[in-house]
Amino acid sequence: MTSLFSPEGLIGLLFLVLLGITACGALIAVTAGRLIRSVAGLLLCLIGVAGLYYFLNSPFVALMQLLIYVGAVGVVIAFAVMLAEPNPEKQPSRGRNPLTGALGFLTSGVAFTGLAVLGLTTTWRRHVGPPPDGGMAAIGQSLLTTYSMVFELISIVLLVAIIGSLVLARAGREKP
Amino acid sequence: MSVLAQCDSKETFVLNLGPQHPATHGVLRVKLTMDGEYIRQAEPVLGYIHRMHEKMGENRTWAQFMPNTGRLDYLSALSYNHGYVLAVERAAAIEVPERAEYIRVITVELNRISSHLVWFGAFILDLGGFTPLLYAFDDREIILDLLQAVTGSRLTYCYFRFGGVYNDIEPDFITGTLAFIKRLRARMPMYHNLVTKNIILVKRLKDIGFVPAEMCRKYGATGPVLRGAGVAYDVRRAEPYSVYPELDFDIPTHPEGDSMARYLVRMDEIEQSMRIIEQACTKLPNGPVMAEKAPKIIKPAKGDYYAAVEAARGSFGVRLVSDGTNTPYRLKLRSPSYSNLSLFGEASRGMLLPDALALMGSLDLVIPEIDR
Amino acid sequence: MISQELKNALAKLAVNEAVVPDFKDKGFHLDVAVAPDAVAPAAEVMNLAGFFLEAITGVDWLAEGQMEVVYDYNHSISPGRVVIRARVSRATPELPTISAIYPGALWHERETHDFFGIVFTGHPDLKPLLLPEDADFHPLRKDYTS
Amino acid sequence: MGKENLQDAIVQFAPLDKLLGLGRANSLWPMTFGLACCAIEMMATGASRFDLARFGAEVFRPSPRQCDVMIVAGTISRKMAPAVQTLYDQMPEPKWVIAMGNCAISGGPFVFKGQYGIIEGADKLFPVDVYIPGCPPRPEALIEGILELEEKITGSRRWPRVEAG
Amino acid sequence: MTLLTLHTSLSTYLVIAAFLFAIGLYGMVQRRTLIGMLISAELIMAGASVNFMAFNRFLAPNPTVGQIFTLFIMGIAAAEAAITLSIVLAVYRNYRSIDTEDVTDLHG
Amino acid sequence: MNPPSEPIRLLAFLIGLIIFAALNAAYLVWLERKVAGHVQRRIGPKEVGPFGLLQPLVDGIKLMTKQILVPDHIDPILFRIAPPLLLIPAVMSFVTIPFSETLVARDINLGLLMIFAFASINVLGILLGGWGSNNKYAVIAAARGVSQNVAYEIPMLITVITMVMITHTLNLNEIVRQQAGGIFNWYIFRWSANPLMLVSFLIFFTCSMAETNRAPFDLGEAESELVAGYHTEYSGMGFGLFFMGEYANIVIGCSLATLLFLGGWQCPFGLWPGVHWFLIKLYLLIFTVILIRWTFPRTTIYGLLNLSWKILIPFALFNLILTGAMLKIWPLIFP
Amino acid sequence: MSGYFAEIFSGTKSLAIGMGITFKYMLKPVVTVQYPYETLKMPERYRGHIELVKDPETGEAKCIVCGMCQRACPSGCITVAGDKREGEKKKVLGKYVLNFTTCSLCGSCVESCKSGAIKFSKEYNLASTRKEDYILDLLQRLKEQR
Repeated sequence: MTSLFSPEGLIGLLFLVLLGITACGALIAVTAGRLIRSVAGLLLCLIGVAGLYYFLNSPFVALMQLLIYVGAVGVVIAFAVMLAEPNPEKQPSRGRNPLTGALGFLTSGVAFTGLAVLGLTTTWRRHVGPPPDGGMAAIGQSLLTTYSMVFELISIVLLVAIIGSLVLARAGREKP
Repeated sequence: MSVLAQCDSKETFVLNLGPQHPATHGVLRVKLTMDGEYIRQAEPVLGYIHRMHEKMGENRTWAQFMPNTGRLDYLSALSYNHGYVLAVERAAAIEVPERAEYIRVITVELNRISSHLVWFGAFILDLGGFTPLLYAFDDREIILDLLQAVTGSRLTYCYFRFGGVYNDIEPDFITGTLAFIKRLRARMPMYHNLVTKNIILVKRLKDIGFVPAEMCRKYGATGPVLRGAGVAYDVRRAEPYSVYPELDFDIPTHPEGDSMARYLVRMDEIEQSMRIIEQACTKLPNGPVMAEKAPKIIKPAKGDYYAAVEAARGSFGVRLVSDGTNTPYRLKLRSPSYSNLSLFGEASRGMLLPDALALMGSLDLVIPEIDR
Repeated sequence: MISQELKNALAKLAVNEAVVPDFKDKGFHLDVAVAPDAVAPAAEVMNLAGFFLEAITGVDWLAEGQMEVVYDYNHSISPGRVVIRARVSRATPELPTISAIYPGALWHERETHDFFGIVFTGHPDLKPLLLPEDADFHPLRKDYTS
Repeated sequence: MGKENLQDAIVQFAPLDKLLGLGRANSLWPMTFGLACCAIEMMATGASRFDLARFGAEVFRPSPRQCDVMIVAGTISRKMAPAVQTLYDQMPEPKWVIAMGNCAISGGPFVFKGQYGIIEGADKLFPVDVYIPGCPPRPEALIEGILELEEKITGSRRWPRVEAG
Repeated sequence: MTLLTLHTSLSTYLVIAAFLFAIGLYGMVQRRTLIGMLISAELIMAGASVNFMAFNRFLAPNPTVGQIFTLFIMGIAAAEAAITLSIVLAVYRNYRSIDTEDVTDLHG
Repeated sequence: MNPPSEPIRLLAFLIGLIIFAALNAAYLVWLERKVAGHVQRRIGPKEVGPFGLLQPLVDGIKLMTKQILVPDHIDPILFRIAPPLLLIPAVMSFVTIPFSETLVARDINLGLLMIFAFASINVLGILLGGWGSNNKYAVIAAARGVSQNVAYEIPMLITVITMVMITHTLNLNEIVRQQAGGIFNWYIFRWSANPLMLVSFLIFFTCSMAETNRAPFDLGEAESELVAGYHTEYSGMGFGLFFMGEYANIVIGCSLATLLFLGGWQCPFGLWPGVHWFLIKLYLLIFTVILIRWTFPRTTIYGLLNLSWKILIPFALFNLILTGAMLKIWPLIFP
Repeated sequence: MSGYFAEIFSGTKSLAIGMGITFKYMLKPVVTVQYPYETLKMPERYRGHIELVKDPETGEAKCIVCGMCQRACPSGCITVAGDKREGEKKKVLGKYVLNFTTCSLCGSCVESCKSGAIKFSKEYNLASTRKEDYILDLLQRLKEQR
């Protein structure tokens, strides 16, 4: 039993806090009435996930998560909300279909239980040896060797995405 | 509908600039119908500082209206003093001694410089630069000291009288004025280096806010706005009054019609005013400063009278209707900013908000003069 | 100054002879009184001659039971002040607008409406300009008391 | 602007009042708010010659939410009065008002029998703490007004009094 | 295994990943606006990423493969967000709504 | 005695950093007001304490005891979390900044990346604050702030990548160590790495000013257009936190410029490195930032985006390519 | 292309020149007159509120209660009243109240005063927490001067 006040205990506590943040953020993200709040929830959740990555020995990915997800994707989504959020007063009045709600709850419940049970009961073939060092060098190496093709492809995807979104957003824009 | 959603190109939203807004220099309200940051329609809403000057004119004697003229346009109060006394002198056929005329010209031109300095500072303040304002105020304080020594007030002068001026100037005033002009001459390059040539300012003013000559004509805009569109109309030359015909000065014009042109016209006008003052100081004759024959109680003959002067913002006109009594029957003040602002709606259409504010700043508005 | 052609054109619209006052005494070069419905044609004439509109104002002649509307024109290249005036009865003060010719007249006419209650027919938007939006009084009428 | 939820200040201890007074008195942020002629003198007061900044009062905030003192500099017309009132209401407590110039004190030279356009004094709209007469007052008078207000807040005057002569 | 050493165990990560995935799924079904669905999709992807990272840390023989996949997911997410933003804009412009049910009307 | 354990050391540093950030914000405001005063040939705060040094204190007291007005029409949650969201990442970024070789809260290998990761979060503070205020001016300001931040992040990151290519590390302390030995080893003058190093520095500096919404790029709070910008509705300490966050960001921007280009804690003559050199350089840069604010008018939003897309990004990209080429070519010429 | 670089260059140069100017001015001495410690001298003609002039012979106010100032004042802020005293031909000043809050400092009163009985004071820094302080009883003030 680790003491709460030992360094290890503090780290454990921090982890619990992160878990809480992640879970709460996710819950807010799907249940909040106003879209902007669910964006805030999503961001909270993503920050939590970044923390989890840090615990998984990859600070690089954690920081990238902050930089890309929170800083870029989050801002883009928040921006989209600002551009097009329907009237907050209007939203709750629209009745949800109870059947959809039940169905959603059921599906997700089944998925969660299934996955959790699967994760907890499977005997994973443990990797022997030291955990990955999380350094950038290894990631860089593999990006430019083994996964260079994927790397190139993702840049093409991004390029296409940029061009596509430009085209989409530009259409119908007339100068006043 | 969310606020930004309304910015979408098919839908617009209304942005209220003012009545208390840092850019409107007082209490102007501009109802902007915006399309994103583009202006679809701009409608100035006036009257927030309507002070009933014309009504007061009908309630007071001719002389008692004098202090009001100083409060119409507090930045160049003396020009307004001048316009009013010119009109009444014309109506009552009062001759003004030459020395008084020269004193009027010197003080009015000093006041014009101080007005342009405030405009300069406030304009740059609109564009986000703070320091030039204080440099301009620094110079302006000296003018105010000079004028205060003569007139007793700093801002809302009530110095001119029918037939002359309130009191004579002292010799210090002339030396002080000449010293000030020397100083300002030396400072002008600094202003140009700090502000006029600044790339950010050039980018913000050049080719922004076109007010072509034809638009000025349609709306009756005068003064630097018109001269910034290339028309050399200046009441001082067009309908010479006072001793301006005896003084040598140019009418600066810039044909581009953009905000930069109006800016440059005013900067050049400061130089021209300095020239006028220098000449007037050397030509200043001796003699009385009040007409001896000026009647104590003014009762102009029945009829209409009009007098115009070139105020710092354009042509200021006073239309008097006298019924032969000691109070005006009707007193109409034609204020330049009123006409200059009326074109804002058309000129700003399709502009971006910051550009429209640069345009508004370059019109040089003084709201009490518009609302009267 | 004022060209002969302009004088002739205005003379056609005038109700009585145009006055050519001494500029030094009066401060304007030509004074033309026209009928209320000739205001717009007169403005058209002035517009073609390249004049700009300085101001529009009203005068309330209570004793005569009339309202006068005064249009001040000026020219920026060859200066010359022309005054065009029209009188309407106090009971039904109505005049056609000239804002289609001079958009600058929009505000001047609104202001005149504010102060005198003179209605400019055809004006797109005669709501109060200088007075509060809900103002229903006309303070520069001579019989106005607050 | 609708009604607003008011919350009390974070710190509120009676013995600290003096310190709070000192803090507030020396950090009077005025609103960028000019109505007429006096506004130019207000600007002149902030300018180099008079330098309102010496008293920590040069932080002219454009938003009423961040201001402590409203300097009513100029004539309040009837059309403007609701807007001025709103600005006053939007300021958070503690707030003060300085009526600068005769117009703001009583309508000034624009009061006459049968006037239809102005409010005869800012104190008709909200309580005024300091009155500065003049048409317009000199910048020194505005500084004096600020000092007067500081005296009102702290209860004592730190600066020498100047006898005009 | 105590509460404070949860971070050393693979199962924790798997459970939280499953949770994120499930809740994203729930949101997918529940939400009716494009942006709401995008948010749910991001949650699902976050779940997948956590899984990858966890396997990478505890199981993978090649210590970078999971991280690389996570990075790729980020790239995809960025592209997705950009595209969605522009679709939202376009849809909004045409239908004045971002509600998916309102967009079924194809007549424009 | 054992050295204090890592969490405790970190905690001590965190507290120190928060105090440092707060004091910095307070006294930078004082400095700003003083410099502004003297630039404008007036005195600035003077009456409160010697040289007006207590001015920030009384301002703080006032702001803290000011009633917090929460307008009706706002979003209460967003409205409240926005100011801390701006301030906390800024304080967190301080963690990796090496004030001297040893005076660093946490000397992590990814320091540079970490600062950018946190810096990208504070945009959210502006966005949510402006949005939460539900005020037209604030919303426009927030939208402007975000587009500005996004636009300037690109040239900034490209420049930083250039620097990383040259230095081969993301560790800030290591970058500074590479600049030992006098002024000509500072990266700003390291012509051999890239002849356009000065341009890189200017790009970086410009971008960091734009990222922190400093004049002439302070469009988010353009007084003459948008009243007080995204903090229009904030009163009392909410506004105070925004203010502090902003100044903390300025300090971080200038610190990074110092560390990357101006040799951090290295002495210009190659002797006695230490924290004082870092602070001197840092405050000189901050002074420049302040002077710039009080000299120039404000740009417009499209002027700003033009600057980024038409000038800074092309130059930064060219720089990147040039650096890459140099890295490959130099070893060939001087094996 | 060359224009592009030229613009960048000249722009940067203009910015540098601007900063040079502000930096130079920063090192110059300040021009502030520190008001409560230092004061500016008001010029001879400075217009504060008006003040009664003492007759050096009698020690009384010079005012002859002609009421000219009261009539000349545009905003009617002067109230003069005289007492008719036994044995004296002229009226004696009994009350001279200036409502400074509506004064416009135009100087009409001083100008209209034939007997030179009023002058401008040099009070330039009035400020008070009470509005009533500016209803000035000038006669009282004159007595207090004694």
